[in-house]
Amino acid sequence: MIAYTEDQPTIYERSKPGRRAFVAPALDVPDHEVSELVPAALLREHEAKLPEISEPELVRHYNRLSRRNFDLDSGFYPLGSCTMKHNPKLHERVAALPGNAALHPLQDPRRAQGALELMWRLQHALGEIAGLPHVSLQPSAGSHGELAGVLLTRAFHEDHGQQRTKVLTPDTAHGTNPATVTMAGYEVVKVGSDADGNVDLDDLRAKADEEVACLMLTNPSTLGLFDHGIDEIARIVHDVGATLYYDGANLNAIMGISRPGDMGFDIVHFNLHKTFTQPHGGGGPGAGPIAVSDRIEPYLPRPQVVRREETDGSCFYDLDYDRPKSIGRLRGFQGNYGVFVRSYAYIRSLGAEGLREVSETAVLNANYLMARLRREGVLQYLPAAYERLCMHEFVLCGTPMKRELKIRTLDLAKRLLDFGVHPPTVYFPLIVDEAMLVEPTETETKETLDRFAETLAAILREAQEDPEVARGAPYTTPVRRLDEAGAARKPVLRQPL
Amino acid sequence: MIAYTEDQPTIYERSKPGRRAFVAPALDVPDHEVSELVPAALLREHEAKLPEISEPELVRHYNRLSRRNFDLDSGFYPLGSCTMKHNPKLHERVAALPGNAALHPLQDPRRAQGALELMWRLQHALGEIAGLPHVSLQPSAGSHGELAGVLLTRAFHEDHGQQRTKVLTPDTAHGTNPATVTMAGYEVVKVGSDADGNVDLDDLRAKADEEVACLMLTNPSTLGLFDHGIDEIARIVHDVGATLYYDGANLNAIMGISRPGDMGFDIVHFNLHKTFTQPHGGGGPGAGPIAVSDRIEPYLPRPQVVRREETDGSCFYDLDYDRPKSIGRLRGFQGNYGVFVRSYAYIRSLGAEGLREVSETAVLNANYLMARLRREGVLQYLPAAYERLCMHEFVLCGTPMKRELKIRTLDLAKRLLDFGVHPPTVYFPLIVDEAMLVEPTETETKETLDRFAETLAAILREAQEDPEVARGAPYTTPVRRLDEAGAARKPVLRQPL
Amino acid sequence: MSTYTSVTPEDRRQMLAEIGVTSIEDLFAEIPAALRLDRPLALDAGLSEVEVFQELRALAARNVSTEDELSFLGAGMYDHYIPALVDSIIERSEFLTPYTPYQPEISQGGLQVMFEYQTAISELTGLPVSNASVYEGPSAVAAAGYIAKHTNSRTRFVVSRGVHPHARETLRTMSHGWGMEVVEAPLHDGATELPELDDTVSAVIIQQPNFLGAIEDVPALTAAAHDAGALAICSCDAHSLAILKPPGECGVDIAVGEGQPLGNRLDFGGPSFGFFATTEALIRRIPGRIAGETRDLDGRRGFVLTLQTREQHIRREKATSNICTAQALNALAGVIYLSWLGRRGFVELAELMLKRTAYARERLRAVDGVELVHEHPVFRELAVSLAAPVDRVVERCRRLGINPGLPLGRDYPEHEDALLVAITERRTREDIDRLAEALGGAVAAERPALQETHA
Amino acid sequence: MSTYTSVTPEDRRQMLAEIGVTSIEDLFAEIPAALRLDRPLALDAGLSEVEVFQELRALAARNVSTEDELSFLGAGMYDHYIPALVDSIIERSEFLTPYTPYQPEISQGGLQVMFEYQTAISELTGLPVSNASVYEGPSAVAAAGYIAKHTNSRTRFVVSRGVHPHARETLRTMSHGWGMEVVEAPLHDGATELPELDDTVSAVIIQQPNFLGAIEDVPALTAAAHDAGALAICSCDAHSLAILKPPGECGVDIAVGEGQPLGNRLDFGGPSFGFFATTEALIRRIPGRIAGETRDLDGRRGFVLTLQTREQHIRREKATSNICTAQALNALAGVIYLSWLGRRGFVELAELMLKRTAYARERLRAVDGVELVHEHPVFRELAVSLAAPVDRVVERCRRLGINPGLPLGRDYPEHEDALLVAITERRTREDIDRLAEALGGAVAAERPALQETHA
Ligand SMILES: Cc1ncc(COP(=O)(O)O)c(C=O)c1O
Ligand SMILES: Cc1ncc(COP(=O)(O)O)c(C=O)c1O
Repeated sequence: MIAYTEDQPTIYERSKPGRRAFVAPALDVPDHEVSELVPAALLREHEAKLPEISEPELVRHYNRLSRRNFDLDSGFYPLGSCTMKHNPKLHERVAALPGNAALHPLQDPRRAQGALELMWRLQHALGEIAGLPHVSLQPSAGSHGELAGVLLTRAFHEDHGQQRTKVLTPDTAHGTNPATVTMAGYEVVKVGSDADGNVDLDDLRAKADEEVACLMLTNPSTLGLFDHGIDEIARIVHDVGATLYYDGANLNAIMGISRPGDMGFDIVHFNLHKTFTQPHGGGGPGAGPIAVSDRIEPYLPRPQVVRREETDGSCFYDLDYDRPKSIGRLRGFQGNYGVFVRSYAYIRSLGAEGLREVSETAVLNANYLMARLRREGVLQYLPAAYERLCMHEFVLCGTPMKRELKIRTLDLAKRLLDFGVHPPTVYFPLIVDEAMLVEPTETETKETLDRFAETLAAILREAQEDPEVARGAPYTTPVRRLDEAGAARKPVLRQPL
Repeated sequence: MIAYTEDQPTIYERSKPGRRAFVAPALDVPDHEVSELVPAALLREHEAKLPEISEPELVRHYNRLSRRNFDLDSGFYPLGSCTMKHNPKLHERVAALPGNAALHPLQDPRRAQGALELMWRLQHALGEIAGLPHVSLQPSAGSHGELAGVLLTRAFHEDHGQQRTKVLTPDTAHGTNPATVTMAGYEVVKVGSDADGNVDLDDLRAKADEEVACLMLTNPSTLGLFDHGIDEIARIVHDVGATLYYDGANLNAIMGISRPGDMGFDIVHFNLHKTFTQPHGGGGPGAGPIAVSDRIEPYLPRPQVVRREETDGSCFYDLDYDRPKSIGRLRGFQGNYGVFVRSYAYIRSLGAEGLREVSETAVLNANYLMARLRREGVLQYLPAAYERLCMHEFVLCGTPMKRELKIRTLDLAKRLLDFGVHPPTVYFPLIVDEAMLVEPTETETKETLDRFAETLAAILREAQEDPEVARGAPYTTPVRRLDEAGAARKPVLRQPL
Repeated sequence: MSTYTSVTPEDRRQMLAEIGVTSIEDLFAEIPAALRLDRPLALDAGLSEVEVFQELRALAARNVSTEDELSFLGAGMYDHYIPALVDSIIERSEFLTPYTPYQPEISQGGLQVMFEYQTAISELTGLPVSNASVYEGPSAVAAAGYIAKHTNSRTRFVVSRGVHPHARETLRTMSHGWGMEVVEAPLHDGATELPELDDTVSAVIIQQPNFLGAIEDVPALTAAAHDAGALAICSCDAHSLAILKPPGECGVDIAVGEGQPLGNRLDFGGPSFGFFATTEALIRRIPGRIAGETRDLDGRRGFVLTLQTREQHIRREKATSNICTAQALNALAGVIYLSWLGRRGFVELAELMLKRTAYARERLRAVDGVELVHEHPVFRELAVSLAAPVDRVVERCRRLGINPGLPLGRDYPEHEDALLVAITERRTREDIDRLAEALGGAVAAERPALQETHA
Repeated sequence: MSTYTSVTPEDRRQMLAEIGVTSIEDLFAEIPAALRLDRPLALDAGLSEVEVFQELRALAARNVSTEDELSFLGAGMYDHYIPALVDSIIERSEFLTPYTPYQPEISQGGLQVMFEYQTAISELTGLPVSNASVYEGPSAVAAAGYIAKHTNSRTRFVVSRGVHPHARETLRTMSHGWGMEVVEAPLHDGATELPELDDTVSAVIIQQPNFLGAIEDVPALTAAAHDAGALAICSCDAHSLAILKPPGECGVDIAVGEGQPLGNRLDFGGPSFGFFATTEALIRRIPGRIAGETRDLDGRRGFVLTLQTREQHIRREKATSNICTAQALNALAGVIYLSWLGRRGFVELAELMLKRTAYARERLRAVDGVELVHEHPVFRELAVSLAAPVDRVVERCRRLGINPGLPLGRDYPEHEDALLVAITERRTREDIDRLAEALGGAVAAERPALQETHA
C-alpha cells in the first residue's frame, strides 16, 4: 500500500566522506584563524558527525522516507480526538508569502501591521466562536493552552487571596489534562462518569469543595457525547468559587451551534491544528490559543495584541506588554504565527455559515457512520459504548469482539492498515474497555464512510473464519508489528556513529 | 515498490452531482441573462461534463495517482538520450518568484528588464557553451529547435538563391530528426554508420551533393560515441554548400570540453530539459533554444532579445522585431521563460568549472558503469555495441542474451522495474539489435552504479535458471504488462460520460 | 561554485582504476585534440545557492508583474487565479520529474492524468479525440494546418485577421516550409469576413472569440469552409467553452487553443500548453502523445501511450509531426484546474467573466474619449479606441499603478490608438471602475485637439 | 463562502434517513435548547479562494519582512537562508499532514526522521539523549528547569541575565506554578557572574553565546553549578555548536535551544522547534516524544515512539511533562537543513559567520559614536552602544532601507542606547559596510551634545 517496503538506510548510513550538498558563499571579509577569534579552550575539537551527502541523494532519501508514511492526502484518517480534516492547500500558500514567512518576530509593530491585524482579527473570531471575549494566541499547542489556563486559574485565585490546591478532571479526560494540573502545581482529583457517559454529578458534588481551583472538562467529551448535565456542572463548580476550563479539542462538533462561554466556561483552549486545519506535520506544529472571560482577562499572558486608536482617530495594532497582573510569558515571541495565518484563512473562507456547516456535517458524518456500522453488523461485536446520538465522534467497545472473535481492538486496528485506512484511536478513553474512538470529520464523503463500514465488517467476518489473520496483521506495510517493549527496555535513541 | 497498487478510479468516476471545490467570487456587477449578452444560437446547450468533486477528494485523487509514477527523486533513471539528472530544488523556487511567474508576456519590455536581461544572459551563456555566437530561445523543445534549424537552413539557401531538396540524417538519428526534415518540406536521405559507430564517410560522400541542404548530426551520437570523422564530415558537408546541424541532446558529455561551433556546426539546439535541468514533467515542458553561426544569424526567429545602448551609455534590454530576413515566429510570445529561469540558475550555480565537472563526471560515470558491467559478467550477454570509450552513455546489444538466455531486452527492462530502477532506453538506436542505451548522468553515486550493475547481473543469473521470470515481469508494479496492441487496435482515448 | 555531482575524490580514483585509465582527460581521448577547448568557458564563476537566489531575486524584482500593478493585459494569456492545490500537486516530484511515460507499468499516474485530460478537452470542445498536449496555442494552430494540408493536399490557408497575430505568423513560418500560401480574411466591424473560397483552400482558420474580443458566428464560418471542401480550424478561448457552443457542435474539424488560462502561470509567456482536439476522421493524423485505455496481463485497467505509429520515434520521416517532448505537466495543471472548477463552477466562472466584461464595456464606453472598436458580443476581452495617443495614455495609467491593456497598433495598424482590455475573475468591479477613471483622466489630459480648444 | 465538506444535498438526505432522524437539528437534540446559539456567529461572510488570497496578500504586504529591508535583527531568530530542498520536502503531504505516529507500521518515514534528528542533536550537543522536539527555545529552558526541580527537589533556579529575556520570563511564569524561586545572576562586562551557590540551587541556567552575543566560559560556569550540587542547563545557539565546545563536553546536564535557525522560517516568531538533549542519567525524565530503534516480527529494523511511560497519555498526572503535539515538521526541517550543510559545511558556515561577525565588530567599533558593549569573543551577534538616542538612529537607518538591529533598552535598561546586531550568511561584507555607514551617519545626525558643540 505504501511504497518503499525495502528497508531504508538512515541518512548517516548514506554518508560518504567528501560528498556535499551545501557550498558556502565566498569569504568576503579578512580571514582569521578561528582560534584568533575564540579562545582555544572553548573550541570544539571534533566535528559533529553530520552526514556527508549530495543534494540528489538527500532529496531521494527524504522522498523515499516520505513514502513510508500514511497521510491524510491519501486516505481516510478517522483518528478520534484528532480531527483529521482536510488541510486546504490555500493555507500553505498564504503562510508562505514573504510578508508572513520572512517577517522577523522583533520587527517594530508599526512595521508589522498586517501580521498584528491578522492576529487581532483571529483573536476576535476565536472569541466569538467560544463565546468568551478575550483571547491570547500565545500557547503553542493544546496542552500548552491547558497549562496557560491552569496558571491563569492560579493567578485568579491568588489575586483573590486564595491558595487552592486541587483541580478536578473527569476520568474520561485526555492525559494532557491531569499532566497539566501537576505541572501547574496542583493536585489532580478524578471525577467519575455516569452510566450515560456524563460527568457523575454526585461524585462531582462530593469532590467540589473550597480547595478546588478548577474543573477541566471536554464537552463534547472524549466519548463524543455532549454532557447532559453541563448546566448543573457549571453551577456546582462556580458555587465553590472554582473556574471552569474547557478543553477545546472537540470544538469541531459545535461551532456556531453552542458556545463554551454560554455554557459557563471561564477558559477555553483551541487546537488550531485540529479544528482550524493547521496540518499536523507528523506531530506538530500546532497552536493552542485560549479565550477567557472578563474575570480572567487581567492575568492573560504577555504580550497581548491590541488595537489602539491614534489621536487622529485611525487605528493601529500593537503588542501590549503593560499588563501588571499577567502570568507572564509562556514562550518566546508572539506564538505560532504561521499557524495563525492558516487558521485565519480558514475562518475567512468559511465565515459563520461555513463554520456551522462544518460542525453540522462532522456530526452528521459521525452519526451516519455509526448507523452504517450498525447496519453492517459491526456493532454486534463492537457496540457503541453509549447508546446515544453522538456528536462528531463516537466510541465503540471491543469487549464482545475480544470475547467472541478472539481478536483485540489492537488487532482490528492493525488489520485496517492492510486496507489503506488509518485506524481510529484505540484504548482511549480509558474508561471504555477495548475502546475504539472514531472521528470521521466533515471533509469525508459518504462513499468513504460506506467503504470503511464495509471494511470493518469484512475484517470481522474474516476473524470469524480465522482470528490469526488479524492477530498477525499488518502484512502489507513497510514493516510489520514492531517490538515496542524491546525498544523501551533497551532504548536505542540515536545512531552510534 | 510504488504505492496504490489497487486500481484507481478516474476523476470522472469519483464525480458526484452537487459536489464542488471551486466557489465563484460574488457577482459585483449588474446581473444579466447570459442570452442577453450572447446570441442564443452561439450558446452552449449542455454543460461540459467536468467532474464534480470536493477539494479533499481532488487532492487525494491526484496524490494517489502520483504514487503510481516512478520518479527521479526516488530512484535511478538511466534512460539513455534523456539525461535524467537531478533537478535542483532551487530552480523551482526562483521560477516561482512572482516577478517571474506572474509576469505577463506582453508587459512592456521597459517593465520586464529583469526577465529580458536573464534571457540575454542565458543566450550569451548558451552561445559560449556551443561556440556559436547567436542564440534564439524561442523553440519549445528539442524537436521544435530542429524545425527552427531546418527552416533557418531553408531561409539561408533561399536567400542565396538556392532551392535545395534533401537533408541527410544518419541511421542512428533520433526519430525527431527525419520527422523534422519532412515537416520542413525536405526529403530525408539516410546516411549509414561504419563498423565503429561513426558516420560512414563513403556513404556520406556519395550522398552529399548540391541538392543537400543540411546534415543533421548528433555528436556524441545516439550510440554515446564521439564521431572520429567529425572534421571530415564537416568538410564534406560544407564543400557542397550545405549547413551542418547539431542535435544537442547529448551536450551533457562535452560542456567546457569541446564545442559544436568549433567542430564546424552552423546550428545547434539545446534541450534545456536534459542538459540544463528543467524537470521533465512526465513529458514536458522543455525548451529547445538554438545557437547559430554568423551566416545563419539574419534568419533567426522573431523577436530576438537584444541589449541596446541608451544615449547616456547605459543599457537596456529589448525585443527586436525588426528582422527583415527572419523566418518569423515559431510560437507565441518569447518562448518558455519559466524554463529559462531554471536553466539560467543552473548555469549561474555551476559556472564554467562546474559545467565542465558535469561533463567529466557524466562520462566518468558512464565508463565506470560499463567497466562494472564487464566485471559483473553482464557484457557477456549484452556486449557493448562498440568497443570504445563511451561518452556520457553507451549502448549494449542484447542479441546474445536473447539467443542464450531466451529473454529479450524488453524482458530485462521489465524485470528491472521490480528492483525499483527505471530501465534504460530500449530498442533505440535502431541500428543496434536488441539495443539498451544506458545514461547514468553525473548526479548519481558510485554506489548506485554498483547496485545497478549487480542488479543486472542478478537478473541474468535468474534468467539462466528460469527465463520465464523475466518474461512475465514486472510483478510488483501497480499494473503488469499492458496490452499495447489492443489499445492501438481499438483506441479508447477518453472516458465515455 | 555549486555542485550536484555525487562522486567523491576517492570514488573518482577507484572509478578511473576500474575503467583502466589514469585521468579524466583519458576519457576524452576520442575527441580530436584540435577540437578540445583549451581554455575554460568564458562564463562567470559558479555561486552558492544563497548567492544564486539573491541574484535571481534581484532580477525578478526588476519585472513589473501582475502582482505589482492592476493589469488588464490579456491577448492570449490571462491573469487567472490558480488554486493552491494545482501548485501543490504539480510540485510533487512524482509528477514533476519523470520522463515521458515510456514504461507504462511505472507511469500509470501520468498516463491516467493524460487520459483524464483528453476526456476534459473532448468535453470542452465537443470533439471526440484529444491528444495529450502540444506546445502552446499559436503553434497548435500551425499544427492543425499541417493536418489539413495532409488531409486534402490543397495549397492555401485562409486565416482570419481575428486570429492571434502570433498564430498567424507561426502559421506563415511553417507554411513556408510546406509550400503553402496563407491568405488573410479581413475583419469587418470586428468580425471575420471570408473571401470567396475555392478548391485550393485547404483550411479556414478562425478564432473564438477573435483577437479583438468579438464572439464570431462560428457555425456560419465553418459552413462556408465545408461548402468549399476545406477543413474548419478554430482556435478557442478555453474559458469561453463553458458557455459558447462547442466547436464540435459548430462543425469545426480541429479545435485548438492556448492552455495557459487553465491553471498555468503567466511565466512571461511559457511554458504552458496547447490543446488539440479533432474528429474521429482525423484520429490517425493527430500530432503528439495520446494515452489510451487498455488492460494488463491480469485483466486490470491500465493506460498506455497509443497510436504510436503516427509518431516520430516509430514512423520517422513519415510521422504526422516531429513533436516529442510536449507539455505534460502543464496539461496536468490544466486538468486539475478544470476538475477544481468542476461542471458547475466552470460555467459560473465563465458567466462571472461575461458579466464583468459586459460591465466593463458599458463603463468604458461611457468614458469621454473612449469608444468601442466593435459592437459584437464579447466574453472576456474588449477593444476600445482612444481619442488620444495610446502610448501616452498607457504611461499615465501606469503612474496610477494600472496597466490598462495591450495597445493594438503594432499588430493592427488600422486600430492605431486602440487598447485591448482583458477581464478575469481577479479584476473586480472596483478595479474596472478604477480603470475607467484612469483612462478617462488620461485621455482627457492627452487629447491633443480638444485640449487646445478647451484651453 | 468556501466549503471543504464533501456531502451533497442528496447524500445528506440519505444519511439522515439511515440515522433515522429528519433534520440536522435533530442531531443536536442532546444540547440543551438554552445553550444552542440562536443567531449566526458574528463573523464576516465566507469568501472564495481568490478573495481570501487577495485579502491575505494585502495584509502580508503591510509587513516589512527581511526580503523588504536589509535586516540585522536577530536575538533568538535569524534570517538564515533556507535551502529550497527543505521546502520541497516538508511540503510533501506525507510529512505535512499525518498525526503523531501512533501507528508505527505506517509511520516509518516520520519515525526514522525523528531518529535521525535525535542523532543529529546528540552529535551537535555532545549529549547522548535527545527528544524529538519541544515547542521552541524559551519554553525549552523552562522544561529543562522542570527536570532539575524533579531531579533534586531544590527550590531555586539561578539564571544568568545573559539568557534570552523571553526564556527568563517563561521560566518565571512556570516556576510560579512549581513554587520555585528564580534568581538572576548578573552580567559583568557582558559575561555571567554567578553568585554564591548553595544547596537550595536546583539548576544554574546559562546561554551560549549569551544574549549580548558574548561567548561564555561554559566549562567554568557548569563546574560552579556542579560544585554546588546543582544541574547545569545551557541554552545554545545551534550554529555555534559547529565550532564551540559542545555542551556535553562542558559538563552541561541539559542542553536546549531554539531550532528556528536550522532551516525554519522566521514566521514572525513561530512555529519553530526547541531542541532538548541530556545525559543518560536523566533519560527517563525527558519531556515529549522520543523515537527508538527496534525490530519488527520479521526481524527488520523499524522505529517506534518509545519510553512512553514518561508521557501524559500513559502516566497522566505522573507524567514528566504535559506536552503532546510538539514540532515534528519543524524538526524535520532542522534535520534536513543539517544534512544539507553536512559535516564540513556546518563548520564552514559557522566559520563564515564568525569571521563576518568579527569584521562587523571591527567595522562598527571604528564608527564614531559607536562603542562595543563588551569585549568578549562573539560568534554571530554583537551589542553596540550608541552616542545618540537609539530609536532615532534606528528610524534614520530604516529610511535607508536598513534595520540595524534590536534596541536593547526594553530588556536591558542598563544598555539604554544599545543595539543588538545579528549577522548571518545572508549579510555580506557590503551589507555590513552599508550598515556601518548608515549607523555612522545616523549617530552623527542625532548626537545631541556633539551636534550642539559642532553647530
Ligand atoms: C481531548 C484532548 N485534549 C488535549 C489534547 C492535547 O492537545 P495538543 O496535542 O495540542 O497538546 C488532545 C490531543 O490529542 C486531546 O485530544
Ligand atoms: C537525440 C535526440 N534528439 C532529439 C530529441 C527530441 O527532443 P525533444 O523531446 O525535446 O523534442 C531527443 C529526445 O529524446 C533526443 O534524444
